[in-house]
Amino acid sequence: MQRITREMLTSKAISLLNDGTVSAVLGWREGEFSYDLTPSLFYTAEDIEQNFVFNDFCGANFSKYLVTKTLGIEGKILAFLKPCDTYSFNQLLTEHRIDRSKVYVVGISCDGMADISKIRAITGDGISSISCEPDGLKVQTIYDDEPKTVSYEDAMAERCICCKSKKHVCYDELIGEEGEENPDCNRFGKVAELEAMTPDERFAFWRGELSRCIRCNACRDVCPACTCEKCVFNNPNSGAENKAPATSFEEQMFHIIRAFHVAGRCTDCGECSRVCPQHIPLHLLNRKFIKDINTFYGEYQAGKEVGSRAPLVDYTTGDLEPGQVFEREGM
Amino acid sequence: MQRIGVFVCWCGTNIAGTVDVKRVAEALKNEPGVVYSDNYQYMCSQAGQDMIKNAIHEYKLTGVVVCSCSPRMHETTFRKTAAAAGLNPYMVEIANIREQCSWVHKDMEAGTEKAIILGRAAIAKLNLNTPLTAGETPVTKRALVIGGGIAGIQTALDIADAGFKVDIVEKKPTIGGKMAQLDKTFPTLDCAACILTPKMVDVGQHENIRIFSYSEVTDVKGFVGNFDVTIKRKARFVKEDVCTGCGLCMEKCPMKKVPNEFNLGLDNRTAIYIPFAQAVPKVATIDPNYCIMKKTGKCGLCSTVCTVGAIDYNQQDEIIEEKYGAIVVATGFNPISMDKFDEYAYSQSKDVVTSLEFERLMNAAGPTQGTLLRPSDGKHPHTLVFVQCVGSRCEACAEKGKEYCSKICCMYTAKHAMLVRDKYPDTEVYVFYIDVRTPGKNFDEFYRRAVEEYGVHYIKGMVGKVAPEGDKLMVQASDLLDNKQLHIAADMVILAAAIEPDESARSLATMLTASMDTNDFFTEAHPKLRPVESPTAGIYLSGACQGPKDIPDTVAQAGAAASKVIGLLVKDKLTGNPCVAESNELMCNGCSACEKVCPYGAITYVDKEFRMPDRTTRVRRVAQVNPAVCQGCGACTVACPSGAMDLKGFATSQIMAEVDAICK
Amino acid sequence: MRKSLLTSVDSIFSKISESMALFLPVDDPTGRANYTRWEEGKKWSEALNTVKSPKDFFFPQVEDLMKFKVSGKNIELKNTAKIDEDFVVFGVRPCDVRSFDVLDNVFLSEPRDGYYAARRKHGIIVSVACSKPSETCFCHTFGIDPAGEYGDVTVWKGENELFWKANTEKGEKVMELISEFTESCDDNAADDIKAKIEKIAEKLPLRNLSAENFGGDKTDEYFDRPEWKSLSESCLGCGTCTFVCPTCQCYDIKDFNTGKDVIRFRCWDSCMYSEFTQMSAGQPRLTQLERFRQRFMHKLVYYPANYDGMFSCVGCGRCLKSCPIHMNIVKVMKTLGGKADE
Amino acid sequence: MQVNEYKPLIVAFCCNWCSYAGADLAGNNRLSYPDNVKIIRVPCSCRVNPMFVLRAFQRGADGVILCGCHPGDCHYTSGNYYTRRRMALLFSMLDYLGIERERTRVEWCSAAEGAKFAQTMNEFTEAVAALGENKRLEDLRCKE
Repeated sequence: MQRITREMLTSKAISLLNDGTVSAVLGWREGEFSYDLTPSLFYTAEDIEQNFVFNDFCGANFSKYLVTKTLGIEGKILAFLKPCDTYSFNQLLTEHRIDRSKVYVVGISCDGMADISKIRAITGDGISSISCEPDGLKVQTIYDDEPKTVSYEDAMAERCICCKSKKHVCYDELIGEEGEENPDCNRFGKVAELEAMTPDERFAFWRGELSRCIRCNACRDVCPACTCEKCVFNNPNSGAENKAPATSFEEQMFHIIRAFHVAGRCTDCGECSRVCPQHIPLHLLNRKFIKDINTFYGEYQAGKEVGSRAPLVDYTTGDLEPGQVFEREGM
Repeated sequence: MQRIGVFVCWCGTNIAGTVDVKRVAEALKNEPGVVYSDNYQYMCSQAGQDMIKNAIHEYKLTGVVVCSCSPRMHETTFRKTAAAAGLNPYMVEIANIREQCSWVHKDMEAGTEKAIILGRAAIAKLNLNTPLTAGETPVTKRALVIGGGIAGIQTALDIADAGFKVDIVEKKPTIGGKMAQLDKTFPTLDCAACILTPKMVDVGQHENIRIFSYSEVTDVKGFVGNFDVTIKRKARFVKEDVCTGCGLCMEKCPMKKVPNEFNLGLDNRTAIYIPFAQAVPKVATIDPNYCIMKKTGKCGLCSTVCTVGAIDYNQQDEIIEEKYGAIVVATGFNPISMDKFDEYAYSQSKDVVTSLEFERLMNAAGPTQGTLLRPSDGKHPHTLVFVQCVGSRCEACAEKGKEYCSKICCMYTAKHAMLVRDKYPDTEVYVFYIDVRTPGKNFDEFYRRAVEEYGVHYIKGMVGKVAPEGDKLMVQASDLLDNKQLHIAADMVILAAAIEPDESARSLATMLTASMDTNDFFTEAHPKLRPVESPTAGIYLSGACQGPKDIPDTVAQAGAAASKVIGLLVKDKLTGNPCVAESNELMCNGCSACEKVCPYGAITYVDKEFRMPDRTTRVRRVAQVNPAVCQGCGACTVACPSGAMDLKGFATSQIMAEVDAICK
Repeated sequence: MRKSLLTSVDSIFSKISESMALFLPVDDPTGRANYTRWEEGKKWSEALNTVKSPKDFFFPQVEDLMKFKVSGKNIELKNTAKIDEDFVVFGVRPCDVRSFDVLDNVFLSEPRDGYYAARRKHGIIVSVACSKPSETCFCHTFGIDPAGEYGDVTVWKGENELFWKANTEKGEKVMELISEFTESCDDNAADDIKAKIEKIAEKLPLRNLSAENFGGDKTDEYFDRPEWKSLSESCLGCGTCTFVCPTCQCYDIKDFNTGKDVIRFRCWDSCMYSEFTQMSAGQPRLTQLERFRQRFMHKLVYYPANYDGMFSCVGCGRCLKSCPIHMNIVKVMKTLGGKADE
Repeated sequence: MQVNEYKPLIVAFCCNWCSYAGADLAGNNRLSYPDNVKIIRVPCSCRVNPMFVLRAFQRGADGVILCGCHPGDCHYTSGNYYTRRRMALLFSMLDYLGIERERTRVEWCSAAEGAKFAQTMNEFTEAVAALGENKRLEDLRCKE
């Protein structure tokens, strides 16, 4: 359960709207069920009071919206950013994609968000309501008379379980307690597991995963690092364009190039995996690059500092040779 | 669709011996875009070139593929041929079927197959070629020389003599640099001042040269032919155009205990000072760190005695901005600090000196008026030990010294030893060395004279320790040739300190976007073929800022840099290499990735208004490539995530077409 | 009606696949079901439905149409599509079966799509009634009965038995093929199951969602509604909804140069993409709002206008589950349709 | 020893200033290497987009090798340093996806190293030949 309450956010949002600090608020709008919130702009106190929601299903990373939403608006947008969102926000500032003066960032502490598919796996389908109670999520389904309780631990999204940091790297104002970085988050555990497999096993693993790709582009379009004016995969002149994974090669290429393009820029927010309708663990590709960068070139966390030089636009004369990649890992 | 002509060269039997050229020409006839295909014994011959020209006219060719030797050999030739026939020279592609085919393969069948594939790749690329025209930019006919040592002086004089305006920026109050501090020069033993000061005067009087002494470059913008440079002229509290350099103020200045940097602190100067008698400009400078008036507001003696009223205690730094077509870096060197070499007791004994300090001690204008006296007690030294390679060639001790050879130490040490023995035959002189390196005209002869005529003791071996004991310096060393330990009670120890680039070089390099090596020496555009140019167009290198050098080499390089600058300034317009990067502004995100990888600083960003597809307008930050600065490496094209950046002549689509054609 | 033991289902699958390809929902390691070709060891998924809809069988995501072989300056044409074998798709839910009607209207009316028609001709659909609908289900909004008879064969799944009913000649053939595993039973044998399904369906949260305010004559009413702005504002334009949708039928035709020949293929396209139907003069719908509106107007207004009031949504709920920002047709209908009631 | 009949297709991207010249030198000195090595000239190894590498595999290459100036000798001063990072990460990723690591290589080869060029190509071709055809990164549409 979030220590931050809806009221803390709505009262902050309304007061900032009323005193003219901001002209719009980027928040979560109520859905049909308890878990299907939609990121949305709120312009009036009335709208906020009626429709603004904050609960354990506010996983969406708002940073990317600020690229476009700050353009067509007079004044500032209030954005509620979780610690992980602030990394993406910083990275976008580094790449000059957002005008900082157009955003009022309210950092909100985060206790980890819930993953509806994990809940569904426990309670079964037909979820009619979910309420966030101190002892867990009370899930009512149409098949049960009594609600089932799912602990926050069991419901927590994978990406939140190995959250790299509860500390905001950017904000104008903070609501809730500031957390700490978590260097022991073991977010590379699964990557290491894959690395330890034989190439054949790895190939089989990824073939199984990537073959499910329907090339819906959700991973790309939700990614806060993918803000290109024109993506190479949409550009007929790029040589990589296609609208469907016509062959296994294209499945591989799409995901390799996508990960490569965000290598050194990916903040590891995990949105790609969250939105994949086929639940392909795409973050494992991004994390491989992050892990390699950390091992080869020293620790680097995209988005930690505005203006930092990404590892792929940097070098040292003593960098390891591509041929040493495998020696070094003792592979 | 292109109309391509394919010309397969036999190169006598060089190609035709392993490649069935007729079959190649025949096979390539059917490739898309090809309207003509033929073969000939020597395409590069006049007859071969005429064949191309005629075909261009006859078949209205829009492009030419020559299957022949390496493009590194004859690409230019065939481009000229095409141009002569009215075709854009960049509509020519070469398939390398000699060096990379016929010469490395023996089997006729395999060679022919490969030649066809290479030809096909060239055709595939050419199908996507577009005519390229090199851009032109005007040239500001003025050069900037940064650093006023012998390198800067020589470069400035040579450029000025050719009729171009030159400004010298020198951070010290006078030009002259290290050479002005030297006593004699090897291997001729002529007096440094005697050959340098006339040049300094020439510079001071040259109508085409301006000297900004006591000044620093603070910002550089622009590119080859069009640099905008900001120069800070530090306040010297003396009006430069009024001061006559009479020196009266120095006589009267009550603050006389300022360490004299010109003599490396071996004696003192006044707070208002002219570094040395032949300084150019010969203008006094007030050292605000010591001036009593500047520090307490009470004194003003110099102002009182100055008959021309040149003193201005309220003078402020002045910022000037000037345009230049070329910039020469001549920032020189310094001996490294001896702090980390305590085994030689440099900090413990005044009688352990560096070679540059020794120069001053031997110099008639130095603190001892040229009489060699020990700094500690002013006594005449009898036993002198020279230690070579102090901090040079330190492979194992990179954190202490430098890995490279400082190049000049062997020769100046021979000079010092010789001079000492010549002036004071009662002295014993030992030189400890790793190797004696004497490549250079008359260098080895010079060194042999030191050993043979002057009886200098050259000992191969390193000094392990110097320990002051009473008024002696106990030198512990090994003689590697005799394989024994030596103990010498010396009166003076002279350390041949390694030299390193001036500390201002690093920040300057950043301003100039000129690259440096790990030792902070400026990198040349090519180590052999372009030794006086920086990879950044319009930036030239003169003297020790590029690497350790002696005076002859420095002067030679200074002249070479000048001639390169003259070669640039003499042009009214610069024609660039048309194979440069180009940003598609509609696709550019403005993320700065390209800017960060560009080694030439060719990419800048502008905020530009765009009409969006939905008919709104939006201001976006987009990259722009300066074609005059871009050298066409293509690093930016890969750094760009959206593919907005492409390289003309080596476009993404062209390379992919080649890949496709090869893998067909 | 015939019945079989639930335990014999693998034998039935085995029997069918002896004579033709059999596809059915199978769980992947992450617990998500997708249609997979049956082979020994593959287990029929318990999941309500597949991530990707079965429209893939008749209107594949990628389909080669023909090849051009270029030799010298000649071009040779080759038809690559080879659709001449029967296949069975087992486990299709009623909503998805209805989606084939939606696609038939488009692809089988003139000009008739030969590729689609051939696949429809050879495809045999075995529907399975929905004994465990999800909260995202709203098929009844479009008049679909989760316990009803759809496809060539309908199957009702009981505790220990499966009840089979052939609805077409093609279906009869399949039933014949597996007759050794089934036995005849009363035509009312599945009524209990049907009643149970109806009872649970009444509890569905979207049970009362109605499409009556939408239809072919409503263009003027909805096109310029201001709510489109807020509905579409957070749409990422990713196209996930269109790719999981069983009724979305837009495609693009492209050429792929393999170096040896050129393959002309078609692949799904999405009206959510900014490059959708791009022409030399640009694209007709310039903003995400327009693209977003197009998708829902098509499903609720334009399609019914063209095909006798039939909606091109079947209420399968896939988009509700997969939209990264949880915007969907239900929210659109409630936002727009609600107002029309007032 | 039985010579492998199978001839892998090798695409070599060579930078204009060092490796392409090194290949020319191999030619000048008549140092042979397999004819299945096909060279594509690029101004600098840093011009090679990972997409080119994948494209080559897609189109039927069995091995892809990048050759550039030795680190520190880049004609453009820093291009090959970027190549080094990009390709280290790309190759590591390909390996992570289970694609044989022996199919990709970066080799620095100067204009003076004709012998090294030929030797590298011989070795690389042999290594790729030992793996057999590229199956894991192939595009079936591009196969006959």
